[in-house]
Amino acid sequence: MADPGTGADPSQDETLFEAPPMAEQERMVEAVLFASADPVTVRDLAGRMPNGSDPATALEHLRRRYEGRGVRVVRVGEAWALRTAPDLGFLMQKETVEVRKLSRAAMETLAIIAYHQPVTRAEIEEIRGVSVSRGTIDQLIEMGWIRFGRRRATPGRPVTFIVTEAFLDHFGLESARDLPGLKELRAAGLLDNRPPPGEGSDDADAEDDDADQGGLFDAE
Amino acid sequence: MADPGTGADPSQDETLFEAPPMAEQERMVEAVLFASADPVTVRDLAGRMPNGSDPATALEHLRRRYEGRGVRVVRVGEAWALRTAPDLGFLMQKETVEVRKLSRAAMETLAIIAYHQPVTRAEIEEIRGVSVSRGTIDQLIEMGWIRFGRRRATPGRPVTFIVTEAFLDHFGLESARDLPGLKELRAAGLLDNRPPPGEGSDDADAEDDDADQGGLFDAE
Amino acid sequence: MTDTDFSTSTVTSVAERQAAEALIVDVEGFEGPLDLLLTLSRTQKVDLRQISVLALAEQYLSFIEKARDLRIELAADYLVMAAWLAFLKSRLLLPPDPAEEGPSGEDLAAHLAFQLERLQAMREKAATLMARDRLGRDFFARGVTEDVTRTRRVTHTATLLDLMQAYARLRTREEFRPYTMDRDAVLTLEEALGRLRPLIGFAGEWTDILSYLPEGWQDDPARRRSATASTFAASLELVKEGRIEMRQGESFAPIQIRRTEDG
Repeated sequence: MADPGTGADPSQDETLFEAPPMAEQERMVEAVLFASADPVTVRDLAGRMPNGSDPATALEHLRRRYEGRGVRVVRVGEAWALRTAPDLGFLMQKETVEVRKLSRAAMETLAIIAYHQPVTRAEIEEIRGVSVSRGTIDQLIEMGWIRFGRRRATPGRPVTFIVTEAFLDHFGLESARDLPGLKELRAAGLLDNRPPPGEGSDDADAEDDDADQGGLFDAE
Repeated sequence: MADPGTGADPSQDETLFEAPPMAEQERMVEAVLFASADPVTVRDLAGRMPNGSDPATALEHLRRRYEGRGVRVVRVGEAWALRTAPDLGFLMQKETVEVRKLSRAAMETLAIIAYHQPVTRAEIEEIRGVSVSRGTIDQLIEMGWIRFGRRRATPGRPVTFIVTEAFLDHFGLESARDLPGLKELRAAGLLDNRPPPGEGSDDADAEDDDADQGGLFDAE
Repeated sequence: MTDTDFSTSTVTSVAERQAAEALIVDVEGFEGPLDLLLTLSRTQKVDLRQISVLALAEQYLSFIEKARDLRIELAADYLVMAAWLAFLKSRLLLPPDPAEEGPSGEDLAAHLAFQLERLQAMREKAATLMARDRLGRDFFARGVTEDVTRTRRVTHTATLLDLMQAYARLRTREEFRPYTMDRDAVLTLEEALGRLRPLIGFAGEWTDILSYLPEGWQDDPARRRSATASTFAASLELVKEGRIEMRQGESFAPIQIRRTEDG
């Protein structure tokens, strides 16, 4: 809060009559357009900025400043917004990836593989208490989080599953042995008796998980 | 860029032609950073931009261009992001998110993890002189500010905790080395793992950990 | 650390006493003995590096004493600290016994001072952190992420927390399973009655009640026992209703039933 960046002292200017210098007003418009989720009207800008400000002029300065840049000031109906320059749209294609939370079945299967690897499909089913659908294993393999380990030297020589480097990478682990044990989970308060969020109605919550998506890490 | 807005296929250009001029690369970095709410790594930038691009240099140009503006290019660990200038926070009441208020215990635990990382639960308790309640660690993990680090190579291989990139982002830190007063604390010996007199010797690894300290957010 | 000036604690001023009493009212507010010690240390009004650990130990002990007088319940760790400080005090006051093992009183006092200073430092840093410009409060991320969507690819993700919780849920499922009786080897009285009622009309002759057991319940011992007991109880019920008669030749002989004339 201390450093206003341009040396101008806005706290002075905020007093009743004198509006901040235009360069300062331009900064304000820039910050508001940047942070706002929706296009912002001139009226809304005026409402936020110190008395006597001239948001329309500041907007015009800002629009010109962004000409030819990677981002533009565009008009959306009666309001204004910052948008990526259309010729750079190809850079944004990664932005369109839709991230979904892993289903509960997949999550549990993955957890069992991580904690018990190498582990056979029968062992996974034994621990989960239900059969593991083919799609679940396929999905985890496709995501690159698990792969086939060596075959178990028991009758039938069943294949085993283990987690991959990509898995360790994603979860920020040095090795699967770094996963905290039950005791530590409990000590960290991750194991108390309350049901996990979204639980309650058996497996019907696979979809609900989507709603939880970002929620875990949102500040509330 | 001739007319990539339409059907031009950038993937063709990538292999056949030289990298775009630096001014163009700067536009690209600008567009990508604008499009993302989360910090973007140089590596990710490189992955999106045409072959032969130099996103690090483009970033540096961009950072200077935005100096003193309403929006700034900031470094968050190994990644970069655009953030509004802190002195303009007063314009953003609408966008303000209510951050869950942390208890004193949670704040202290967070500070201890940040300054002593990687740190075990037992060490946190030793510093606070009181046991860490179950919900505290849980809450910090859920807020995305701490995570499990590698296990300590001491008997019992206890898990350690470290702060995350989201922590750096939230508190406007470039890296864990930029924690306020870190150097002074270290010089005063207050970050030493000093065993109580009469015990000790099993703390041989305390030194190693110090070496790791800043390394968490280094590129590997 | 070596000063042995404990006059401050023996001659307690009125102000200090009031301060200590204010502390007592607030005892719930402390986060453990170290926190309490840190607060007490402020009454010495010196830098933590110059603090008199001996005087601090005295302050702490008299605080605990007062709390006892007022019958305030103190958690065990406060008492453990009190015992340790009493020990430390004796180490600091008595001339060192060369035969004695272990660290000196000065070493122990120095470590306590270090702990206090470290806790104080962490507390200050916590406050500094919280007072920083913060994302979503003082500075802001892009409010809207660009949506130039043409290709939509779905990926799945999960956090380490999800993974651990999934595992924890699996491994502790047994602990949380609601208790239910395993009932598949139990034939209830209602079931036996329901079965017996329609059959009894045909029992003109004396018939062993065991022949009324449901199919498949004769072989497994657990099921046979349950079915026998409930069929017997059901028979008694029907006798009471006057529907059937019941007889047994001698102890452990087969129990037989037949319908009554008007049943």
